[in-house]
Amino acid sequence: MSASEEQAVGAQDHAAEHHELPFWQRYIFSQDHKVIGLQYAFTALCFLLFGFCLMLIMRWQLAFPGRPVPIIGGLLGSANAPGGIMLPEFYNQLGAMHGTIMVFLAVVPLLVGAYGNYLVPLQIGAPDMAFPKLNMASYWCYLPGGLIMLASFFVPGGAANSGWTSYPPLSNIATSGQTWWLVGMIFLITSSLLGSVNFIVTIFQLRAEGLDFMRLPMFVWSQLVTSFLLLLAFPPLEAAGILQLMDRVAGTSFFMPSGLVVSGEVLEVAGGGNPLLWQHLFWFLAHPEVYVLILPAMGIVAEIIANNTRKPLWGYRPMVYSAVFLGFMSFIVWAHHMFLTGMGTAISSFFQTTTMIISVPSVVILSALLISLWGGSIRFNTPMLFALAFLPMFGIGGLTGLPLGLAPSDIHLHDTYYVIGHFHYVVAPGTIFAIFAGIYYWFPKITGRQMSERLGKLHFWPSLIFMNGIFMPMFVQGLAGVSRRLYDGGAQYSHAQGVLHWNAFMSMSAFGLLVAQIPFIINLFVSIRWGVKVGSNPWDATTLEWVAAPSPPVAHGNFPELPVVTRGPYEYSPPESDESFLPQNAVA
Amino acid sequence: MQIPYTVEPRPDTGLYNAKLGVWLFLASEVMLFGALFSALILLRTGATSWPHGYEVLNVPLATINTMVLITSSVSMVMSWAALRLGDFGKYRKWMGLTFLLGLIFMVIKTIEYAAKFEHHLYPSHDNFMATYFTLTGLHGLHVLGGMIVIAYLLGPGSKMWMTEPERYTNRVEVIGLYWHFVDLVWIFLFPTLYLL
Amino acid sequence: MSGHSVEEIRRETRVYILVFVALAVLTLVTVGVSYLHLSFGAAVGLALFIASIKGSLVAAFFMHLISERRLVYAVLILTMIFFVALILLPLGGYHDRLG
Amino acid sequence: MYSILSRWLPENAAAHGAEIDRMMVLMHWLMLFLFVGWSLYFVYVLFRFRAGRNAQASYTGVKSHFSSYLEGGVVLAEAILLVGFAIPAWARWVTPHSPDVDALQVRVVAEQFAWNVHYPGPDGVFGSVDVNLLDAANPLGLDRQDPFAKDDVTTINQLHLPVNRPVTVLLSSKDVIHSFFLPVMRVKQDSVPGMEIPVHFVPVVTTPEEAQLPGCAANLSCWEIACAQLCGLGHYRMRGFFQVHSQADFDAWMDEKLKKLAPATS
Ligand code: HEA
Ligand code: HEA
Ligand code: CUA
Ligand SMILES: [Cu+2]
Repeated sequence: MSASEEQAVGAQDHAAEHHELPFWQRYIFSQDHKVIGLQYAFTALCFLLFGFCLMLIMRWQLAFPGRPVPIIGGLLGSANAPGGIMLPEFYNQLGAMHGTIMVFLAVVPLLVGAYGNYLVPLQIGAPDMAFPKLNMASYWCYLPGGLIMLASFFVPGGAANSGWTSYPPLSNIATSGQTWWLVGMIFLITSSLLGSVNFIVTIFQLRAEGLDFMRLPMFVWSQLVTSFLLLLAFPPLEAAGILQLMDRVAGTSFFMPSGLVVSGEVLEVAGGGNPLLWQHLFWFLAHPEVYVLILPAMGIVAEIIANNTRKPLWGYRPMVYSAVFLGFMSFIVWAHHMFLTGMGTAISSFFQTTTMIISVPSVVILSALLISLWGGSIRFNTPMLFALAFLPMFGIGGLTGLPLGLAPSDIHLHDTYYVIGHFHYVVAPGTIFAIFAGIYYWFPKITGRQMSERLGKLHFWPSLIFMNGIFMPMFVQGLAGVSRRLYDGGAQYSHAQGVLHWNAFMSMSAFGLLVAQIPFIINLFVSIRWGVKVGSNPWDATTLEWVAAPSPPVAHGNFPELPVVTRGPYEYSPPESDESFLPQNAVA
Repeated sequence: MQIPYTVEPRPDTGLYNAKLGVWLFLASEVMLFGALFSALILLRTGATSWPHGYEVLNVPLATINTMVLITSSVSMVMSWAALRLGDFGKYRKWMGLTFLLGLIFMVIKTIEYAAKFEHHLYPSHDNFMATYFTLTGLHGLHVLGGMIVIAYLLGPGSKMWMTEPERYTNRVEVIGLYWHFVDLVWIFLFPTLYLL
Repeated sequence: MSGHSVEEIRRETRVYILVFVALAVLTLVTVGVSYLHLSFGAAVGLALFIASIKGSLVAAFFMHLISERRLVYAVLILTMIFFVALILLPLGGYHDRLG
Repeated sequence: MYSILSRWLPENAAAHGAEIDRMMVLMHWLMLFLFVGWSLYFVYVLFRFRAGRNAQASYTGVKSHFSSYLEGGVVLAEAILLVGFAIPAWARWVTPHSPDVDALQVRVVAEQFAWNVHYPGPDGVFGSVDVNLLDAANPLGLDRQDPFAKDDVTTINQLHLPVNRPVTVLLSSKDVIHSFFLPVMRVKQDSVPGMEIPVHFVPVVTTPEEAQLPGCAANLSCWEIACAQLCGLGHYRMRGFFQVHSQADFDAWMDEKLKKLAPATS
């Protein structure tokens, strides 16, 4: 269709034109950011559930070492769990895959692939992402990457079993699942590069008229910073992945020092490599990656808090600057994961200092969010409950990062359950709660219907309790010195005896958490068809996705006409107006 | 609805979408090769012995290849200039030449590799050979990728010149930026691997 | 792009040829220097120095960075900072380690 | 706070341990202070500004600069902890014992899934090792032909040290990365293949009777070496024993070992 014809058609019913798209172009190989966002959302939620289930199997073993896994024990296969009793090899596979799946296949795809894709164009008043084809390609790199990871459970020796960190030489000599892991990662990295280029270009180039940077919603800012992190931090892991692939497939020794002796046999490799090289390259990604896990979550929470306190965010500018500074600093703290690899004073001082510095912007953002509550007229709907719970939960996770960031206290705490507790508080009751908050909040935008508040609260309260039930005792165990990644949860160790009884408690909480998700899953699917119908702006929000587009937004192009922005993102309860809120595109 | 700024630059950034996109992509490529250089430096610093590149590798052949790649960069910019002057015929000649030079580069590379294999020098031989094969191999893949895009632009992609000449010119500029970057990487690879 | 006159483009192409000549000469210089077998430090310094000049020429003229927009500069500066960190910090860790 | 944390922390039997524990305590005070302070505020605000009670939100919200002072305070506290405690403590931790003191040197070589301990013996010099001599009976590959090796004592999974004598553990690994963790010593150090990393500490408390082998094994009250880094399927059981003796007991133990050695070398 030529440009002039297009215009002629555009004047008529726009939607009619797109009904001609066959099913597979509309839903499978779609180039519409909204459909791609939903594809990401659905796939990633499945992975989230799957990652959780892997952990439940592990938690069974931790609570009751050596007892057959109930119900599914027989399905695990005799190579993994003869008689339903899990083998250590299998425990390690589950652990590595839980970490990998949660981080790379569930949470980041949800935050960036799903939320970012769906919301960024809508919030900046753009008809779509800048490169719709790349966007599609990004999803279609993600899915195979994920499937390769899943398939690796079925190769001889099973899936990768060297932790999500894949430290060589262990990962170099591991079974073939590790090769699959590496190939899967290369797919995922490609997907994320395509995505991040797309986001940055979209945010810089496609902002609606009048939407300058200090009028961007916090969520868009968080996506912008996140995209830069992904863009610049992932390639070094890709490089590391290529090197490890070479080590495993072509017999090189990038990570293999000379003179290795494995099970009494001298290893036949050239040697001369450096195992710490991998750690540098891995953490060069993986530290920024943890901020990829938290920044969009903070963005979601900021949107919801502004909306439900009915007042502007307090300290918008400091929050923006903090997010940018956080992103920048996150590139130069990575070796705080490596204090105990034999670091001298100079370099450890550098990394301790940067780590302490990077905690400051987090404190600023969190304080700003907390102070935003003051003077509000707070509505406690389900999205707000999850968003509020995020604050203290992230607080606990963040604060427990501090003793880890000081090298001397990290001596005792490194690689214990204290670390596991630290980061789960940030990612599970932190980020996952933000994800839940976002689902409840934007569901009406996607479907035109609201999710049930009653089921929502039934989801929230047990989840909050069980999350703490799982992760709080981890600090206790960590202080006692219980190492992570122990197949029997530390049952062999004397120093673990005093805190061992917590394992059963934590596992029970984990099973409780699973049960607590049932109302959510029911709510989600039932509301798609039977939820209460609502207007295009049920929360009386100000940002463009609510005020300039119908719910659901126009199939191709989002907006009936492109909005023109006249004011900041959070003009709630404006003093100079009688309205209770002013949409971003309201005429002055 | 049409996506804005696919052809004309956005006033405040001064860029059209694809140009910003390719620069971002190149930034990520800088980090990719940066990590590999970092690995090279670290391994060499820690190595008990490390051969001088010129003792093991074929410097004359690599010098020729450097020349080939530099020439291909010039032919690439020349093709873009021709296109901006509206001379599609000349553009095709320059771009065809670029493709050809890419091909020559790959052929020489193959000869080089074959010679190494003949002497039983594989990546597993030592870390010097490992870095040599990994870095030049990855660089070769980039050349190959560029050649595929060039072939597309000269072949089926060239139809766009008839309908949207500006956009087509932009595409050539963008692939040009990529191609020069690949040249730039080689400019650093060549001395670090072959001459030091 | 469309803003450039035919005259300007012609002038640019002459610059391209000059750059090409410079690159070719510098390539020969690096190769030539490598036959002098300088001390390792000097050889590295010189080789990287020449490579940087060549790289700058390519970036400045072929990639016309010299007349690029601020946003592109910003992206590249950011990248260079992290690039340097990625090279230097692991090396620093290597030199400042126990044992 | 120490009394709170120490409910869970293992006992401390090393000279530098108190310093680490103090850092942990100070840090947790800071964390607790921030968390409790914010939580009180949080709960109050949720109650005070709920929609039912406060129907009209305030556009400006908080005007005071209190939070800036608070943030300044956090920065200051972190800076003090960092510069005043963490960096000097780390510097002390990595500094070798002064050459004046007669530090005991022990090699510890990790492998999947055991700790090989190598004492230089009375001559104070480690005998040379060679990977080609490795076998089940000689997991270190010690070259007994080497004169320095004749008096070398080796054990598996048992680390015995005299009290109050500075010790330097020279840590290395045969295969993958392990992490040498002595909870009661506040010692943890990754053992990285291809590197030999020294760890310096001074045990100041002798292992109490009930934490000594063999009795402790039965009632699970031993002092132990734990492996803190995932190293394969046996990571969870890569457990060693660790005992601090009085100098006399240590000498007796060492003599015992040397006596056993004598027939083998003659
Ligand atoms: C989203 C993820 C996320 C986030 C945000 C963080 C944030 C931080 N992390 Fe964490 N970290 C991880 C994920 C994350 N981390 C993971 C996954 C690992 C382990 C990886 C592995 O080994 O497998 C890890 C490990 C890890 C280590 C290595 C530990 C070890 O292995 O020994 C260290 C050490 O410095 C560290 C430090 C920090 C610090 C200082 C912060 C700071 O940024 C935190 C700053 C925040 C605050 C200081 C909170 C402010 C609080 C308030 C203002 C009070 C509010 C109170 C109420 C609301 C009531 N982290
Ligand atoms: C984003 C990251 C993330 C998240 C969210 C989680 C979530 C959880 N993690 Fe995990 N974890 C890691 C990242 C994460 N983890 C990493 C990196 C490691 C280290 C691995 C290693 O050692 O290498 C680890 C390790 C780890 C361990 C330590 C294992 C060991 O050291 O041996 C444990 C132990 O309990 C654990 C438990 C849990 C639990 C109970 C949850 C729960 O919070 C999970 C809660 C999940 C849900 C509530 C999902 C609900 C899903 C739905 C509702 C979907 C609905 C679906 C549809 C509608 C289709 N994790
Ligand atoms: Cu050895 Cu874990
Ligand atoms: Cu980190």
